[in-house]
Amino acid sequence: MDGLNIPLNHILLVSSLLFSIGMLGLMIRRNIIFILMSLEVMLNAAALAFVAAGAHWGQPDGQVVFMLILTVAAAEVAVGLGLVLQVQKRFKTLDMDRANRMQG
Amino acid sequence: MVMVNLIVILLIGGLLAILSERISDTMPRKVAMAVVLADLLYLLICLSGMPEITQLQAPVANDPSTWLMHFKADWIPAFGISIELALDGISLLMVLLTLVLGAIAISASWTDIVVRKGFFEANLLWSLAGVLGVFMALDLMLFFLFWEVMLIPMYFMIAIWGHENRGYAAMKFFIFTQASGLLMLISILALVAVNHSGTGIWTFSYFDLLNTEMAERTAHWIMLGFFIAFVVKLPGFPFHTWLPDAHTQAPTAGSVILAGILLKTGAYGLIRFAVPLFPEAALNFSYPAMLLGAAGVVYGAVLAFGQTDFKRLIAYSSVSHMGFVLLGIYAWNELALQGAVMQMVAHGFSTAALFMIAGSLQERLHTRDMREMSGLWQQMPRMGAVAMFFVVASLGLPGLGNFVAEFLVLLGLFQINVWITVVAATGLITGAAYSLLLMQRSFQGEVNKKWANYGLIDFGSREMLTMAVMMIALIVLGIYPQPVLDAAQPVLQSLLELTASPTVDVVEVAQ
Amino acid sequence: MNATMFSSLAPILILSLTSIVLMIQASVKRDQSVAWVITAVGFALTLWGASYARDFTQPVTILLQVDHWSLFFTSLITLASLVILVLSRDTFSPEGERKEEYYLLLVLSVLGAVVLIQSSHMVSLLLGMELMGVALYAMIAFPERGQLPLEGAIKYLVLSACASAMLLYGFALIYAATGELSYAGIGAKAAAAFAVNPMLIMAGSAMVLAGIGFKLSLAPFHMWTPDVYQGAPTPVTGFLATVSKGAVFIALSRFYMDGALYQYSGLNTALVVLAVASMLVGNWLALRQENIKRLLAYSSIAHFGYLLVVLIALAHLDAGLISQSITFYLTAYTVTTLTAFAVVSTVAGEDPAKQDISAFEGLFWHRPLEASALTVAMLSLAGIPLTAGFMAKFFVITVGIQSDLWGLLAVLVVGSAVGIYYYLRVIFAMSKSIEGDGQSANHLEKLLVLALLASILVLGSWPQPFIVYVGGL
Amino acid sequence: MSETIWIIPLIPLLSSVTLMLFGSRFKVSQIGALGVGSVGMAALLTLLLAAEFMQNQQVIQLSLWTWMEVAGFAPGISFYFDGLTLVMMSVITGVGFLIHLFSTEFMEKDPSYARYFAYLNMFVAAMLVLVMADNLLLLYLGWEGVGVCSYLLVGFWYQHNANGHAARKAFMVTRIGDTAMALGLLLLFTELGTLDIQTMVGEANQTWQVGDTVPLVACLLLVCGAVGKSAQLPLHTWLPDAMAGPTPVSALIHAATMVTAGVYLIARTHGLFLLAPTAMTVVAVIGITTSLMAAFTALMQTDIKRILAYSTISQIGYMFLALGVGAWSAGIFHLMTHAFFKALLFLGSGAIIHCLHHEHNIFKMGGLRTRMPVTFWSFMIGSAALAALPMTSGFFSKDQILLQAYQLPDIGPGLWMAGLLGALLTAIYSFRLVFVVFFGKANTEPDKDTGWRMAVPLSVLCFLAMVGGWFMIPVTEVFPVGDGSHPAHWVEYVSISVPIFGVLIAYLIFYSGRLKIDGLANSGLGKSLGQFWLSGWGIDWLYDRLFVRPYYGLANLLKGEPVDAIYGLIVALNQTFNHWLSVAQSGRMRWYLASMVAGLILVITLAANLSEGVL
Repeated sequence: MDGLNIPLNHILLVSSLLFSIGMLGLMIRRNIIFILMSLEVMLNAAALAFVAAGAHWGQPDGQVVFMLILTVAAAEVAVGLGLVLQVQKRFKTLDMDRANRMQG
Repeated sequence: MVMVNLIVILLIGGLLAILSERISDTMPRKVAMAVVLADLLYLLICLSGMPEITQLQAPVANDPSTWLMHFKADWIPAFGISIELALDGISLLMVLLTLVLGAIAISASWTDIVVRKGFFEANLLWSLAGVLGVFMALDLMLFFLFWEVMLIPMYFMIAIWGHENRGYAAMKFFIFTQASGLLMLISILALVAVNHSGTGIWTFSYFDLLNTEMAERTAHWIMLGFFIAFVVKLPGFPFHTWLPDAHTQAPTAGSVILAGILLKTGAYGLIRFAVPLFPEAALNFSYPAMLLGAAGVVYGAVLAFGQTDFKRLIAYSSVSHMGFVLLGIYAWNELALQGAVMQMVAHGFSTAALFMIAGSLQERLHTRDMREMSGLWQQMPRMGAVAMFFVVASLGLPGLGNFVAEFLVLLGLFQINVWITVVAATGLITGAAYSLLLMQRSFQGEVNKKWANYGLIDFGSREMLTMAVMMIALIVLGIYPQPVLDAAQPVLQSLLELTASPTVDVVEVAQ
Repeated sequence: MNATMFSSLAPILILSLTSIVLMIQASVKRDQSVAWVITAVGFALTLWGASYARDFTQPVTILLQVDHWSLFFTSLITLASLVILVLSRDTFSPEGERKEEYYLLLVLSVLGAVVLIQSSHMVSLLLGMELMGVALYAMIAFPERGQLPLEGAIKYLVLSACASAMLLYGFALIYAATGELSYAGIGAKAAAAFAVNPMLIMAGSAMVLAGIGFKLSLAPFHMWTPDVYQGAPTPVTGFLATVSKGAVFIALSRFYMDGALYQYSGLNTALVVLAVASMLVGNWLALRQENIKRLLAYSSIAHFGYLLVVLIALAHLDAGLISQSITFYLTAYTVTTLTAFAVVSTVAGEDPAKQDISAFEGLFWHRPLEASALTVAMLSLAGIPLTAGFMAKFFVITVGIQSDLWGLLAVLVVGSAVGIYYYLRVIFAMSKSIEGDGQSANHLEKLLVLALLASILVLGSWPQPFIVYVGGL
Repeated sequence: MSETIWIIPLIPLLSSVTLMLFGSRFKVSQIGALGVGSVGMAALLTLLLAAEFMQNQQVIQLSLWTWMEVAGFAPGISFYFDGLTLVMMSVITGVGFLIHLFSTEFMEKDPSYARYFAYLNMFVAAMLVLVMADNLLLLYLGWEGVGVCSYLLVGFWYQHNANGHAARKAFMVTRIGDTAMALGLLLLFTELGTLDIQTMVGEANQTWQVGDTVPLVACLLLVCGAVGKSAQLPLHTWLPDAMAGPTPVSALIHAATMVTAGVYLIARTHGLFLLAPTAMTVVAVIGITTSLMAAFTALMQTDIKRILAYSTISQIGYMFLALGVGAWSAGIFHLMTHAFFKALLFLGSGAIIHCLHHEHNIFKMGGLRTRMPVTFWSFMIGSAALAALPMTSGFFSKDQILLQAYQLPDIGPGLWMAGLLGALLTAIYSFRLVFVVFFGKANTEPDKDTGWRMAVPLSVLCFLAMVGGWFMIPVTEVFPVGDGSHPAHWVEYVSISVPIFGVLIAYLIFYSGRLKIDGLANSGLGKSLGQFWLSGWGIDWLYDRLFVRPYYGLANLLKGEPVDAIYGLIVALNQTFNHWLSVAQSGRMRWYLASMVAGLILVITLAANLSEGVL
């Protein structure tokens, strides 16, 4: 609308970059905390895309979904951190590569 | 209703057999025997009450009202699936064979099975019920259901009471038959779908599907699905490899049912479904099918010759013999078809008997390895004599049922293709080779000292009675096969008329 | 919103109410048996609610679509949850663990599943899926001891969150392309959006597919499945396998149908590849698996591969037969899988050592009921006639044939043939003649197993009433 | 009588079945009485039948029931009786009866006495069916039936592996011929629509011209069967081994009756052969070649029974020669006289073996002339007949054959000369046998002489072997009559004198020792030739390498079921996939993530592949 008029594609590009960074982080990080952080990045990439799309279409829906995503991310991370505590307690490590009791 | 009752009696009999084990240890086998004999008796009584039985009327293949019996009830009307059973001459022959061999199998299990007798007899009865269903079902879905379900009790019989390598054998048997069954399922559904798209009606009834119009290519592929399923069961080369393992590992009664009856369902399926449903496609395919048959005859015979395991040898002989059935069916003329039907019946008896002998030997010697036998005639002359009888039967001695069968197949086949006939005829030579080798290695030859003090017991009266039934059956089939031929004739006649088509070229006999 | 809408939301409302009651109960006086009863009553009422809502089928706001189909599945997953509830009572960790929260989580998860089933909008889908998922993480990690549940939970959490991110991003792209968030809206605008920028909508749909594919454990998004199945307490695994997957599949089919995505050949190709990969990978992985829970995990991968065939056929057939097939398949699958997990749960409990196939040896002779049930369940999974699984496969093949999907059918045959092997292995192990202890489950569980067994057989041998019923949905 | 001829085969059959079922409960004397009595009864009935036939010359056709009826193929269980049948039946029941009687003493000590007579009776029944059959299928039944009985009797003493081997060899080799014959049956039915011999021949004459291919093929296939059963080249190898059976069995089956079934078959279907002159030539050539080959071989054998076996092969070769040159009745005549003298010789050798502790080697015998007079005279008469010395039965029959062979255009004289050579050899080896066994010094002491049950059959057969040549066999109605011309007298004289010359040679070498052949025999060529003849011209060796071993090798090679390897491959493939995928299930979350990402990329790539666009 008024002010900055950034094309949708550019924002989508940024958000996809963010998404990729998050994915990459997931794949290369071994520490569970960093993994959770990468997840946040990915979710936020989606959120960004929503906001941008909402702006593009001139609808509030994008921002509504953004709020929802924040909630979801919070819920995921809340449960996630709870589990992290338990992981530290029971596995004595936060390295997810060592948490591989089950395979085959 | 009679046909439903026949099956239900066996199903309930199975439950009774399980329950009766609580009364006494020997009760299940008696119950099972009583149930099968009652079933047989019931069928005979019902038949004797029918005027047609004396003069089997010619059934029109696609008109169920002309059949001996017909029963139809809704099952899954949403898809036009019904419980449709019907009986004509060929089904009747197969049903009778099933019940008689069923009784024989129970006799074979009399002392062979020592653990969980109730469950064993139940499985036996249930597999008989399944086979009866296969022989009588004329709704394709119902047929498929029986086709698959009869394997489960059979699987248990092999897996629980089988010999040393039972797990492998049972698994192989099941996977071969199920995988091919899936192909048949797809074929059935495809056929129904084609019919549906043509007529707008969902129906699985054989009678409705008989004249389904379809493109040649479609028919060809659908037919192949049926063909493979039936040939696996037959078993035809090169789908036979489950059979030696299953036969060898199964308990005696299991082998009897497998070889005597279960294999016949494959042949029955070919005659009843694979060819009539797709006359042109099937007969265009007759040349490869006959080649497979001939290959089976030769290959089975050569492999039988190389075996050292008594039961394995017989198993391969079945491959060889069923090759004749395949040849007979795909020669598709009355002579050859009659031969195939005859072979189904005769092979049922001769092989069942040989398996019983093998089982008796295993029970006594605890081995099936012929290298450890030799000279058993000395101690068990009755068994030896009986074995000799069935060995010469299986090598096709004129005067016994198998000869009539093989000769008719060859005779019919000769009119279709001379060279395949020649190849198949070598089966008579190689058949003699392995049959006699079997005799030589087990009952003849130098007396093996190992068994001298083993206290081997010759056949007793129960066993002799069982054997006598089969011997008499084979002799009667051999010198007066006409009742069997008469029973099958009208059916085959109508099938031939049904499939008679100008586009099918009959290969002229080479001058 | 009007009054009838509340009526049509009856199941959701009842479930929400149940969760509140449970929370209050837990804060007033902790008693897990009371919580159990409350949950059971809640589920029973939900069932009633689902039938009650049948008279009020309508779209409820833009978010939810209450129709007979979704209500049927609401009932189905509620029933399944009841089964899980029964199994959960005694089986896992009887010593000291307080399970009030577990029941609460269960109710919440079911609530999420119901929302998911009824969703007709991306937001409700997201809400339902996350509600169901987050509760599930906690349920998986519920046992206080042991590393396996925790490992399963953390893996599921991370991977699931990743999948959610994919899903969301996909939605964002679709939204960017169409400006719509409801399925119907997407369906209406997709064609135009496709014409403008096909890449955007296709990439978005593909990402949604990937996200949902994860939840359905379609290959190559399947790798979490065995670990989570094995790690989770057995009733939770059962829940995951039936309720969670079933609900997600319904959501997928709704999205796919209402969004009219079946008309894009690229997406169809992607689905075909996923289906083929799932059918093959699932069956191959299960081939020599020793742990029965992992085996069932792999089997479920294959089964959703089979089911995908039906969805693919959407491009060729009208929706009637398709939705009928999906309904039948999922019902049969749910009943069968529940039976299997019920038996595993009562026989093996939570002891990893007892979950090996070899631990089931001789089961036929000392626990005939459970062994028979597991046998029938295995046969049903293998698709042997007279079982529900056969009729399910019957539907799939019929649909496949009518849409000329011969390649997929060929893979289905290969997969099923491989499948027979490992299903039979279980049966064979059970039939071995080994004497074992004659310990038995409690009567409730026995009754449950019996009922499940009966329903597999009834669905398989007399499916006509059910087919007619499903046809009328 | 004409309505009840079916009783004749039925009697021995019933007796056989009775012995099989209840033999173990009977006393030895009862078994003997039943076994011999049944055949005796059959012989008696045959005699009555013969008497009737001699009066009215009535051909009997009798159908009991239709065996099977399928699509126009309706062979019956039906019998046909004419002069040829009568000759065969007389030989079977008559000689059979004598041999049965002989057996009662010969087999007395055997524990399986009942089994022996059961088999032997069964054989007689099957053989009777063979010769009485009205159609080729029933004939085939008898044909195979006698084959099985032969198998059972050759391997009668099953405890020795060698016997079992011989029995199987006998069955297998003949089975090869039988299968060819079965194919012949298939061809004949397909072409002519019937297997009833009389109708068929009639049809054949309507359908075909002389020299057509189809009758030629059909005849050659029938010849294959005949060659197998009658132990002619190239399927003769079983017969010498078949001597493993009890000697009376050799006499009955492998000399007098079964082995001549081939001759009977060709004679019975001569109507077909007349349409295929080439086939007849083949028969003649096979006959004469076999005859010479076997005669040379017999010259070198040391086993008394093997000598006789090769001699049998050789004599049947003469019969084939007769058939091949169209001397049908001469062939059958020789069949009959041969049955007499060869049964006599075999029984005689049986007596020797019986009294000499189962000694078979002729060079370990010697000097038996005085010790076993009955046997000696049997042998003298038998050998004389075999060598076709004038006035013996063999003389008349063989003379007829040679003279008719001479008259054949083109190859006739050649056949005649070869036949003469055979006759010379026959005389030499048969008298070699006599001189070695009965003259010279005794090497083994007999522990007994023959009892009456052995002596009576020997004597009766002696009589028949002497006078059999004067019998007129009633086959003039059966076969086409020759032109009655005779060759030049010198031919006849030469034919007569050659055997005498042969006996002389045998006398010089093996009795007086005037003619020394050691030098010749020990020379390199002589040795290898001798070895070659001894081994039966190396045919066994050749077959072993050509057929038997390759078949065993093939069976061995395939034993492991190569087809299963295909399925094994499928299984292995599945296992490999399973292995790879299982390894992928490493339990590492990051790896799982990687898979998901890969999947994502895959799905996006596929979905974004827009080449196909909207469906």
